[in-house]
Amino acid sequence: MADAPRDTLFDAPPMGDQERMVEAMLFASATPLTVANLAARMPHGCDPAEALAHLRRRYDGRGVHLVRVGDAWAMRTAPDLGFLMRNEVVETRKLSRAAIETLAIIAYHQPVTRAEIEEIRGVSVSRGTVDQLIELDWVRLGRRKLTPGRPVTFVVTPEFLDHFGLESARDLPGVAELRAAGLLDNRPPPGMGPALGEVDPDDPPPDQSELFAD
Amino acid sequence: MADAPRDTLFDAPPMGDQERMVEAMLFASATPLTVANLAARMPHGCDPAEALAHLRRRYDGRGVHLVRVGDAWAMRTAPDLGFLMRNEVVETRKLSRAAIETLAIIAYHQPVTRAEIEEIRGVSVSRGTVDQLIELDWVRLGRRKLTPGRPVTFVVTPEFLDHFGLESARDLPGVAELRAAGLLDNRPPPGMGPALGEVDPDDPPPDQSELFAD
Amino acid sequence: MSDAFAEGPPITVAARLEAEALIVDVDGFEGPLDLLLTLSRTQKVDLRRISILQLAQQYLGFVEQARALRLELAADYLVMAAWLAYLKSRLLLPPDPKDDGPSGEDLAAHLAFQLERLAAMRDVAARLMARNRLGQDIFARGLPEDVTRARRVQFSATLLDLMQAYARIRTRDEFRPFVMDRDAVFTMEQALERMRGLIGHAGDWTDILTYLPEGWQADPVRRRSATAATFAASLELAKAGRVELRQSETFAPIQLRAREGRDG
Repeated sequence: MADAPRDTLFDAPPMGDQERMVEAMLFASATPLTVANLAARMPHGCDPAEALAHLRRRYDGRGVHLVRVGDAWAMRTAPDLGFLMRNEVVETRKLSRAAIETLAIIAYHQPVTRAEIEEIRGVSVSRGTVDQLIELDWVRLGRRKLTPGRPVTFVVTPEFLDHFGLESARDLPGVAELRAAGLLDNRPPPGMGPALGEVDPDDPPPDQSELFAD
Repeated sequence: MADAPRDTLFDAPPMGDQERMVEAMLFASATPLTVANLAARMPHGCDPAEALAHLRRRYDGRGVHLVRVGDAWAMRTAPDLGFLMRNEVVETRKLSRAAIETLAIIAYHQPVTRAEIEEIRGVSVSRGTVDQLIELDWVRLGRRKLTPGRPVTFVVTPEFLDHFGLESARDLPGVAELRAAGLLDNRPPPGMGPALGEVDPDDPPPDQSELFAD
Repeated sequence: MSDAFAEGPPITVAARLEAEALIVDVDGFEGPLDLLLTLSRTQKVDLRRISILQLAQQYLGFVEQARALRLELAADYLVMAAWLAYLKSRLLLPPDPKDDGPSGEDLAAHLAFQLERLAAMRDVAARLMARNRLGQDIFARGLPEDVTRARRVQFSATLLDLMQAYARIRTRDEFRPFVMDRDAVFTMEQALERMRGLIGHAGDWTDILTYLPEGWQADPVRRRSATAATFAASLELAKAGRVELRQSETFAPIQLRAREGRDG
């Protein structure tokens, strides 16, 4: 089946198979397909127009419809089920560098105070950054520190673990492990001198025991 | 219909309608959805698991199938029709032999540490190999091993299962035979002390802050 | 590898053909285990019934051949050769009753297991890659439904982003421009400054250690720095002809006195 039996002397496949073919093509295509588009991809002698007619009847009343768009065809979910697709439209934006760094520090050092985050990052952390992480449900308030001033601490949430596919924050690898696994970007940020984690290519990769020598 | 009849006092919709809903949601989504994902969007009292069973039978033998991917479900074109979708083929970077073998070892031996991968392949895992697999979303970090040193482990992801058309890691080709033949056992070399990557067992496992102090 | 040929003595066609019969292309192998697996195939038996003794012989022959051709073998190939030579002797000699280590048979069985396991992983890797794959043979919905109601902004970040962000922060210090942390360093300039002010009063021989500044004597780190700076400054002053230095014997205190006070 891997070879399309195009231009063979054999008969066209049975209509049931032609219907399957049209169904698969319309499903996988990002744009509506014309009869000519379909015919061009199908084995010689097929009749996509007839297959479309069968397919349209088959999907009649289902959760998905075969609809005509200009002179092309596409599959669309039934209009009455639109309410189910409400969550489908999510605009995905990348977290800002400040946010991802703050999140990383909280994950690696939790419970951690704002002052500690600022000390590690070396810059102040705006209120909005932590608020955003809390709103995303990735960070929550932990217990207060027993130090003077009793500052609040931040910890990561189960939603955070879920999003990042972690069983626990303890599963996050240390910097030495990151480097050994080649997960550190070798290009230094602009103006930062020698490359991060760059080593002599002849340097043998560290063995396991070195990996954990912190 | 614009308002989802959630939390109403009415009965759940008939199974035929539930099936349509599940069909529409799975159709609209390019990524697999879990029963919980489906239930969250359906009216109160629905049984998406049963609807899925009906739907799966309905698509049996069609050009598009309902497939299981780990805990989730997705609609996918039938494998025998791949030849029609040449236009849709996503060009993927060719994986190196080392990357392919590393992927197989992670899939069959998961959760597996880097040292174990190296022991099986007999060579060190080069930087970037695991990185590449993580970037492809086929491999992620698993739970740390409870052996001394608490090394990180690697496991395969639902995206891996989806990509290779596997319902679960139990469906990996030949996995039962390999297990029966003892080839998935972690067998330390005879006479060797602790296995590779293990350290002094008296050494207490480092706590989080020590682990990450680089 | 081609360089190795170029540097060696000229090789006759016959010798080269002979060498090729042994496939001495180490570059083609992913480590000694891979090479062993390839060599084991020439035995044409089930891996479970392979003769490890014969395999060790083949491997050692390969290494010999590579040496004769002056090919540079990576260290791990040589380590494996040494280990196989040892294994060979264990398999050939009667067991030493005083030795409680693993027997030659145990070691050979484990090597056979490793080879079988690697072969099995190779095999399943190939089977895995030959499966119908998403985006190649099986396809997802080409046009995920775009329903424009209830637009929600979702922020995304991957685990890789998170780990790289953390690594970036934690390694930032390693890569800042090199600056000495100066709070424990007493510079020679500071020592010179200090001593210039004091030597005018030093008509007699005095131990240079008495010139150490206040607060730099207790902490060993600070004391070391101040001592070094003071010593260097003393040499500098002696060179300028302003002081004389003496030391009665090795490791004895170094003493200093002003020349001006005496001469002038």
